[in-house]
Amino acid sequence: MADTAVAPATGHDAHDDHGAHHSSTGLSNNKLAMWMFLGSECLLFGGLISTYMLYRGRHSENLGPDQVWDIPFTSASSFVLLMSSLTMVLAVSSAHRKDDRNTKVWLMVTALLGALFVAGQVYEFTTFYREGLGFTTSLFSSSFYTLTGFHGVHVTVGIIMLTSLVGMIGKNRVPGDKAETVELFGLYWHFVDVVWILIFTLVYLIPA
Amino acid sequence: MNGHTNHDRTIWVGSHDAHTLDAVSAVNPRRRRRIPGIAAAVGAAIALSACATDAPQDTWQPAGENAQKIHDLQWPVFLTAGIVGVLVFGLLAVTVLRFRDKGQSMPEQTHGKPVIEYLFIAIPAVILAAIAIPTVGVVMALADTDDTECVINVTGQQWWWEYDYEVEDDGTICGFAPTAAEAAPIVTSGQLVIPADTKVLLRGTSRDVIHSYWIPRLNGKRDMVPGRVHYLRLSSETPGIYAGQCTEFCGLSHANMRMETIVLEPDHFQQWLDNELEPYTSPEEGTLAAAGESTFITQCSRCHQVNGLVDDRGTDDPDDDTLVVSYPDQFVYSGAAPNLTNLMGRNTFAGATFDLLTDECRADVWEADPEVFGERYLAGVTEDCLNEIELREWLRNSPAKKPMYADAEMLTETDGKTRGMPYLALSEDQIDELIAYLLERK
Amino acid sequence: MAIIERPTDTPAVVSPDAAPAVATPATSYGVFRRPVETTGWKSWLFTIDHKKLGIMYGVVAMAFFVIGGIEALLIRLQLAGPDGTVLSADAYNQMFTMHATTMVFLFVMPMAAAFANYMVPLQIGARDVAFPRINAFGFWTFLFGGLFLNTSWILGGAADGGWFMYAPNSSVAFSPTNGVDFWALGLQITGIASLTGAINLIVTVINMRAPGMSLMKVPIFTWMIMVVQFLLLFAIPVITVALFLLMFQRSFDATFFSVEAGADPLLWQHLFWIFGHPEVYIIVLPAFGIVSEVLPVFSKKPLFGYPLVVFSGAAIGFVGWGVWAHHMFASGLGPISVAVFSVATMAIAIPTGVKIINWVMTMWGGKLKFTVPMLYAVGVIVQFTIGGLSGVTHSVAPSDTQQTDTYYIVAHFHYVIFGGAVLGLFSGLYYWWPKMFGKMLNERMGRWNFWLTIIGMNLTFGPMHVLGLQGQPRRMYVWTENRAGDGFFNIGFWNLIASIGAFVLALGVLLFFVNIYVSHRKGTQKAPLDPWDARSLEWITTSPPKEHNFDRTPTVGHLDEFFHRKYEDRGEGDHHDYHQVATAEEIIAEEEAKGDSHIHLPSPSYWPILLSLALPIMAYGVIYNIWLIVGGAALALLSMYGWGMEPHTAPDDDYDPPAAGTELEVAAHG
Amino acid sequence: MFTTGAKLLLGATVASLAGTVAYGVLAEGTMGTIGLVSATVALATLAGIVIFTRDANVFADEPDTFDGAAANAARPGASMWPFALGLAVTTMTLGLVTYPAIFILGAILFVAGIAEWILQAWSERASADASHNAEVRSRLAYTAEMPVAAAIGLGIVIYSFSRVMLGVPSKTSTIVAFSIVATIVLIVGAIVGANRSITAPKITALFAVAGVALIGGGAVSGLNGERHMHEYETTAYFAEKDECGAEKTYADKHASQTVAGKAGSVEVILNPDGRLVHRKPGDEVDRVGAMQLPRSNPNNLLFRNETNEDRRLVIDLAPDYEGSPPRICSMLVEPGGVQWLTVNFAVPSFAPEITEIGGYRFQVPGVDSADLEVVVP
Repeated sequence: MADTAVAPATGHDAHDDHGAHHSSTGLSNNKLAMWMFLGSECLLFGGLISTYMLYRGRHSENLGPDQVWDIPFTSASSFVLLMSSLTMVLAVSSAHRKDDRNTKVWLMVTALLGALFVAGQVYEFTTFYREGLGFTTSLFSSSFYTLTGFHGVHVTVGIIMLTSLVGMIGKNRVPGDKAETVELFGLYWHFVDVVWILIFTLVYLIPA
Repeated sequence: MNGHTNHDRTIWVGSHDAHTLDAVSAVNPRRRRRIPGIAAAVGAAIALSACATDAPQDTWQPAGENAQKIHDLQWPVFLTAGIVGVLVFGLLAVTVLRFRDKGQSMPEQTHGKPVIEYLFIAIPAVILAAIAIPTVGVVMALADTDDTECVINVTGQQWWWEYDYEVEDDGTICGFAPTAAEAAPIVTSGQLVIPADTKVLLRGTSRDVIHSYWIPRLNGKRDMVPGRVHYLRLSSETPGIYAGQCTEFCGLSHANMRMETIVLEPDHFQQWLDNELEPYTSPEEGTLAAAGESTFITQCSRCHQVNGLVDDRGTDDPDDDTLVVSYPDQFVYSGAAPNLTNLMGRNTFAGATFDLLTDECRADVWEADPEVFGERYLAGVTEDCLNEIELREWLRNSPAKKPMYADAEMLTETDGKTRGMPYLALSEDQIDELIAYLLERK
Repeated sequence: MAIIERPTDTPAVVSPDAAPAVATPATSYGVFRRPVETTGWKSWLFTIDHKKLGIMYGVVAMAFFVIGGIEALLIRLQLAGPDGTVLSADAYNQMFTMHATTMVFLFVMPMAAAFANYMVPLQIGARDVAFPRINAFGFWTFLFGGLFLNTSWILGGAADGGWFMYAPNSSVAFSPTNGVDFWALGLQITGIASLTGAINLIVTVINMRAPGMSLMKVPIFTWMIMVVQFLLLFAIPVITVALFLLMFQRSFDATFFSVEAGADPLLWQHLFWIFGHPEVYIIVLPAFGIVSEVLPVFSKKPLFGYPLVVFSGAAIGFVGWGVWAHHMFASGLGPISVAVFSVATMAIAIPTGVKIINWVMTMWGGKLKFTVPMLYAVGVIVQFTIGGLSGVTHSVAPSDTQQTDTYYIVAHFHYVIFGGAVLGLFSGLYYWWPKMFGKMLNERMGRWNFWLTIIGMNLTFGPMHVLGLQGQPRRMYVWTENRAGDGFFNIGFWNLIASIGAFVLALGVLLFFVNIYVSHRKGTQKAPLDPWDARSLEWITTSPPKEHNFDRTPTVGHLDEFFHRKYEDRGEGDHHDYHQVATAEEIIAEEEAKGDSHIHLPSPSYWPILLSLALPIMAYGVIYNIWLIVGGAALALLSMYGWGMEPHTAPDDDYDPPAAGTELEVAAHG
Repeated sequence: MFTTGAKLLLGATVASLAGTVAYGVLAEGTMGTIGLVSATVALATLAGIVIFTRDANVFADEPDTFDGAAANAARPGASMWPFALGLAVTTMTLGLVTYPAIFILGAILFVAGIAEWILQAWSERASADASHNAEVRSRLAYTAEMPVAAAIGLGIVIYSFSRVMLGVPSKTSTIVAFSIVATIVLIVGAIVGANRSITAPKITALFAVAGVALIGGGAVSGLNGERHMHEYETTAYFAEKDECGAEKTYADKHASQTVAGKAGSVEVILNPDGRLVHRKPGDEVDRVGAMQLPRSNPNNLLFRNETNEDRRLVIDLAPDYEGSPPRICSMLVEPGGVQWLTVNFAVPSFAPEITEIGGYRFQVPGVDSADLEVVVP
């Protein structure tokens, strides 16, 4: 999504200045596109969650969800991910204040918290695997790993984007509006967090 | 077309006039009429064809209760659709004829009249509501299974159907008590035999992929999905053969997965039932058929079950016979092969794809009047009527006759199990023996 | 080129003789230079110009149309007589699977994308789409995805499970070749293309409209394209999930569709049709848009009930989400679901009917000129109405259990897709050809083209209604005389007619290509600026448009802006008297004169095509070797970062020669 | 006067020498030593030649300089890549005689070194302006360096930390460790954010220390191995041990009781009077007689417990039949609960081995009246 928009068609010399975007709606193209993308992502996770909900009870003689969950641990890691949303907000507000230093700091903290979350997921998966729940063990396990795995990949991609953004801000190579770019990454990050809350509630908390 | 082309002038004159295409607008008006004309022709063709031929799977010739319900619902819909079509095309034709460019002045630049627009929303809405109400009623009526009189299990697999008749709690099968033998489940394939005037409930599933059971003249189709049990009501008053075909794409030989439903008068059905339950009799010693029995045991019985067949080879003690039980799931991926106990009581084989009857004998049975149909069907396949050519070809090399994944080496993903019947490398003598043996299976 | 210095005193319609100035670069970046070519193959490979991309979409889609057509002809040859031997069962199954996949994903959708790409920015008065590089990425991804899909033919056989690819028939045990893997991954790739395209066009339409163009003044084609993009936006992720499950099932031993593990095969059907039904509207709505553009132009009247047509398009889009299970009436859903979906399906006929009636009413009272695009548009009304009415007959669920999976359905959707979408696209081709290429397509040839197509399609698909009602199921590699019925007009007769019709149709389509050749021979004249007396914004520029589309961004006051600039109503009260006050040339010359002098356009880029290239590499990796995935992923990462850090408009010194204000726009085609 | 080529060869020589010594001391084997010594000698010779010829460069003080000479080109900047490349070659050689992992490490270094070197060389030829050249280089280099750096950093954090957590002795302490690390990250972030006197070098140092600590922790945990994790026994395991009794087993802990998508399934119901009944789709009533199920087919059944106690469903299948378990049992199902069960009957019920065990029968341990015959034709 890191494309920079064409200046919308108001076509006067004033708009050659890339900062001054002007569009029919007042929203920047990038932001609108990010919203659209997230809308599409909703259906992606919708499909995955539906698959999981259909198959969560299908493990006739094998491990079921309620046997392997470690709710306290997952709660802790969910909390960490939520905290990262907070630090992301701090990063965005620093970016709006044109405070590059703190933007970088908070982006880095967000990325680290995200990395901790993913590390927690790796830990959790390893535990489940050792306890006998492989990817192909049952329909429940396949759909569980697919759903949470997709989410994990989203977080991982987000972290790589965040760290790269830190690097790009450091080297002053962010094309276009810096604050807006940080904000866009923030949108994505919040979305991934919200999806996790949904997954945590549906998959872990609501008893099967 | 040639008659019209002379009206086409040079495409356009290359001036820079904004209206350069006036030249092409002079078109023969007769051409306009073609569009509705073609539409009308197509409509007429459909109407015509519905009663023009006697296709065995014609959906417009219901012969069963549910098919009739569907038919009673669908023809008014077709009619309505036809009338709407004619009206729309009529309006279009009038428009095209009346308003083509005859040099009139620029029309008013109107964006429409709300009244007309709402009217044109209301009209289809009313028509569709009129269709929707009976539709819902029929959907519910078709799903009603309260008054079932007979349950038969149907199992689809690549590329044939298996039927098994359950023994009810009261010891009857399909409401009929066997005369002589004790009731036991009956397993057949290809041709489903049901009693006339009986509300039969098929309970279907599948062993591999999704198949669909469809006897157009008796009812609509129903997918038979592995892991699920779906049901379908069949019933008819008229004895006869009703043809059908698997309609959910099920792989390589989808086109060769057919089935028939045989409707028999209750008496005839009783006869059929008793015959199916008759104990197995071995062919007479020393006949070709007896040799065929041994060949069958060595070559076929691993997959194909013949109920009551015992293997007495290699033992002198007559009481030490072993019941021959087939284990198709070790050789065939779907886990089943047709039960051949009464093969010659049916008149098709290999997924009802090929006829066991010669063309003449086939016509005798298939085109029989309802009154005589039962007798002719129950006569089974006699030696004179046997379609030996195709049966022989089949035994010689079945995958060549009907495409199947029969080469175990290709099928690493199925643990070497074939899908469909493999090539068995039978000798011509063995084939002779088998045919003699199979001829007695009825 | 990124920066266009347009000398304001010279009208650009008149191409200047002056060759572009050649300057020696002060500095050269060598391999690091951004691509700047405006001619030659590089200008196409690295272009981000929506018009070039649109043309490429069209050309590639046409190529796939031919491939899909050949597949169709082979199918019809096989079925011309009983027990056909042209194709083996296996080949036939691959053929119909790939025919459908090719036509839907590689022809109709990209062909609509071609028009959307080319016309939407022009229709809303924009200089390009919102994200030109993403646009380029979308095209290349589609192309590579399509090629990837078709390489399965030479790599062990194509997919053989039908375009709906029902589980569990798509599992490795039932489809042991790699065909289904190619299919799943290929669709995944083209899905990415569609998704990026959708986001791009939505943002473009919402955000980049010319001043004064409120949403209710947006040309109807653009409107329909926007509805389609929303459908894509929400439908693609659903099929993505399904395809991922399928891929995990086939490549990584997951059990999503293994019944032994307790799976429910209906999961696939639901996921597929939740995507698949909106897909139907994705296919047909662009054509509706085209027809709604063409009819007013040749009726010399505005579109009847424009707001209603817009809303009914949107309504079709919305309701289209609630009817997916009508593809599953025989699948064993409960009677309640069946009844609900049956009624919902009927409801969708209402907005569809609204469109048809509005089209007829647009023509009513007009001044109709039957040019080739108009013929095609009227053809759409007729053929689509037939398809729509046959659709109503099987929205009645009980009736559908007799018709589904028979040739009746084949007939129905070919009337809808060929009669609706494809005829509509041809209408668009004839209508916009002079705009896109500056040459008119030959009208006489076009008429032959049209009539052969119409006759061919009715001969081909008309008899299929009969075949279906007589009980011939779909997807059978042979039919047999045993089940053909008696009499002359039996199944055999209609099959033969359909096969003959297919070749007539093929001939008709062939004529289109001949027409292109004939119309572009040397010596054919340039098309006039406004050959059709058109009404919308895309005609207020040269043909073909300049790279920057408009010299000055037009200001819009009316729905049919161009018409209102050309004509003035001098009547009073109810009396109307339209006078032409300006010609297209005058209007364009005026825009020219007041044009912007310094226009920044985004620069071409290597990254989109590189990123697209990474996708099929990864896909081959999934099938053959994990290291290819790693390599592809590395290329993808590299391209994404290169892309992310590249300014969308290159600094002036990136050019060779640098833009020094001496360059003039030279038409790319002609 | 060390030119680029000389640097490469010298680096390789030194590394090769070190490798030879190390190998000679640590490992025994004449062939390896001979090979490494030869390599060292060869590299040293080449290095000597290159130093002598000064990389074939032409210098300004020589009389026959002309405009096009390489010497007139801008002087290349300092470069670490030749050395890295030398190191890589040696590592690869070392890897060949020792461990493949070392070879792969060397190969990666080699590829990266070559790529970076080429990139640098290209960019230095772009113009005479060094800062401009750096900009040019960064255009391509960053695209590769940034994701690689981000991915490596991320990988280290994720891998090391998950190892640490797996190594922690108990589940509770895992949660504590996790929370502590997260809190530290937050607090440090807050301090750094608030205190502007903390400069970039300090932050870098902080990261370095944290990184080393994490890698160290990960390495230690990795070497110590994971804590023991108890593998859950499944009901299949119990069926094998013939333990499908009425009492609760480990596998029954928290067994799930709901199943989505029930339509189209055959149900086996333990009704309140303790009898097993069955119901198939299309049936309106519960049936008590024998239930017929197709053979060789994965039958998906739902077991529904309508009694007031936890119950499980058990069925004996063909003994010793290849590919099918001798007995299948469900988990303990709570009152009102449902359990999914897939049963595949490989042999018909008339087969001798089945008639011997009295046919197929669904039973419920602890409820004698529950007995449902299954007929498999």
